[in-house]
Amino acid sequence: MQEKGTQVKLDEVQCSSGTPITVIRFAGDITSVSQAAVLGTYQGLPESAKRILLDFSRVEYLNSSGIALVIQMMIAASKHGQTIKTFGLTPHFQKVFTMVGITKYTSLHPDEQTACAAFSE
Amino acid sequence: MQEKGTQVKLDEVQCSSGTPITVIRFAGDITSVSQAAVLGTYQGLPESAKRILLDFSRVEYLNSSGIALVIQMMIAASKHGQTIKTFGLTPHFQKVFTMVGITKYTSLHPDEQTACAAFSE
Amino acid sequence: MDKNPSTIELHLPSRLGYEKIAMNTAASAARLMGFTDERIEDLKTAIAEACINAMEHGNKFDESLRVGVILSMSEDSLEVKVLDTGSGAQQRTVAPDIDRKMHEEEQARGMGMFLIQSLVDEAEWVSSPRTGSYARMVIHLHHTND
Amino acid sequence: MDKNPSTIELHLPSRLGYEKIAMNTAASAARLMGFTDERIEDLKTAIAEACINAMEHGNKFDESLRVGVILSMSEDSLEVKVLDTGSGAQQRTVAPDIDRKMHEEEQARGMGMFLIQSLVDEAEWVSSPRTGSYARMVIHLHHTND
Ligand SMILES: Nc1ncnc2c1ncn2[C@@H]1O[C@H](COP(=O)(O)OP(=O)(O)O)[C@@H](O)[C@H]1O
Ligand SMILES: Nc1ncnc2c1ncn2[C@@H]1O[C@H](COP(=O)(O)OP(=O)(O)O)[C@@H](O)[C@H]1O
Repeated sequence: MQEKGTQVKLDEVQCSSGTPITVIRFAGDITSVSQAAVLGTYQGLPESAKRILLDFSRVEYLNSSGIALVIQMMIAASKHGQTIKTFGLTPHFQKVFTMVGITKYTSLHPDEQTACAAFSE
Repeated sequence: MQEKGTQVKLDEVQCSSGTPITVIRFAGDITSVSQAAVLGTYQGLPESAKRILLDFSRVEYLNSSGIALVIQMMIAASKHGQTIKTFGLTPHFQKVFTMVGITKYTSLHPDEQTACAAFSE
Repeated sequence: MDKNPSTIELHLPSRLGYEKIAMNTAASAARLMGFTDERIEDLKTAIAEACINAMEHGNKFDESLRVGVILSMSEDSLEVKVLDTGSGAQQRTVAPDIDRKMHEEEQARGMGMFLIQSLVDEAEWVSSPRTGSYARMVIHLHHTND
Repeated sequence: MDKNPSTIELHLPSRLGYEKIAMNTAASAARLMGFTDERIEDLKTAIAEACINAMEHGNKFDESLRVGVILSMSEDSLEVKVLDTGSGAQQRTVAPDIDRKMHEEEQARGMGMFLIQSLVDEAEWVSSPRTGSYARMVIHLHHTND
């Protein structure tokens, strides 16, 4: 009853570049109970998914345990030669991600289009 | 520090009918400390203002003491042969106004246009 | 203090405006439980009215006296008790008579208890001058009528 | 209980998710005081982290143990103490090292105290096993830098 949980939706989009991009769309809360939603979803992606976009635009609550799961996903992705970009974080959580230093390993974009376009740079 | 207070703005609009309508636009809180904002504003209107529109669309918090002030304004207006219509109440406060019975003496409208048009019916 | 794991306690000074804190605390408990926005609005108004009554009639606006708000969450209902240090509400809830109000035969104010009663599924007022009086309100997650 | 008229007390069970109630209670106190939305977001995250630490490290997730949240509002600052029944945080706040995290030389988690420290104007951890330990956070209404 008390944990709202994380909703996840997978999408594939094609940007100007033409290379398919896997979008993981999160909604709800990302907390310590989001292991399956964050890491499980990542592990379910095919090896061929090299470009991953994290959509935080419908996330209502994010805490340091949730951010730790995002870091764990980034560790795994870096081992598999995958690139992760993110969009949809509120200004507050953009600040928090920057404080923690995550921006050294992923880029934060205001919206899906900008994030998508950044893959072809 | 703790009371946000009521902001009031006066407007005059002309609807299809052509007769000028005085609009009292409230913003912020309407509570027991809103005496001047509600009754004071009403008392400052010229006698010629026969059609009064209350705009609640930017009200954030309204309680029973605030509603009592609106009733007092309606009592005064009825003595002066003025008509009051309202718009911009949330569905919750439309329900509350209806429960209290205010809808017998004023009509609640979804937006300014509908409220305005209702004067010429 | 109640040791039930699903009980939340809030204590506020008797100062007008602070009822908003109780409204928002209760709203987030109700949201955690899965209540709809509509029910949460109902609860917020009921709690605001109960807190204002506790501050005004119960604690006579003595800011050093506290208003207690006890939220008890069960599987399918949320109970809220609003406590003050006074002797409690004596009169029964009366529905406002808008005609009498418009003709100035009754005060414009005096709608708080009626709104509480109308907006929640259960409401009662308990007077116990020894331990403090309270208004008790309950909303059910799966209520049949509305 | 503190009798200061501008003190608000909240007591929650040590259950994950309930920190949201503390976040919203504190947010409405901060809003009453006139803090900006940005500062309120900072405070909410800091309080969430402090509550989660109190539940996990202080109260070992024993749901019958409570987390206390004491909000003290003064003219120009809001102080929040988050209390638990444990012996307090012993270690100093360390900034996360993202390179070490990415190379799995340090845990992915372990950012709570750092975030608290970074997001509020003053932060300290007081260990007093007798009366309960607490994290103390302060935000100022008119802070000069940031
Ligand atoms: N907590 C309380 N303690 C003592 N008396 C109360 C309390 N709540 C309500 N009452 C009594 O009930 C009456 C009706 O309350 P209410 O319907 O809220 O209207 P109002 O507060 O505007 O008078 C009050 O005037 C008061 O006499
Ligand atoms: N309220 C507390 N009581 C006891 N120990 C604490 C408390 N808060 C923090 N700590 C200690 O400080 C450490 C760092 O906390 P934090 O930075 O929030 O990261 P994490 O909780 O993820 O370990 C914790 O692992 C714990 O040992």
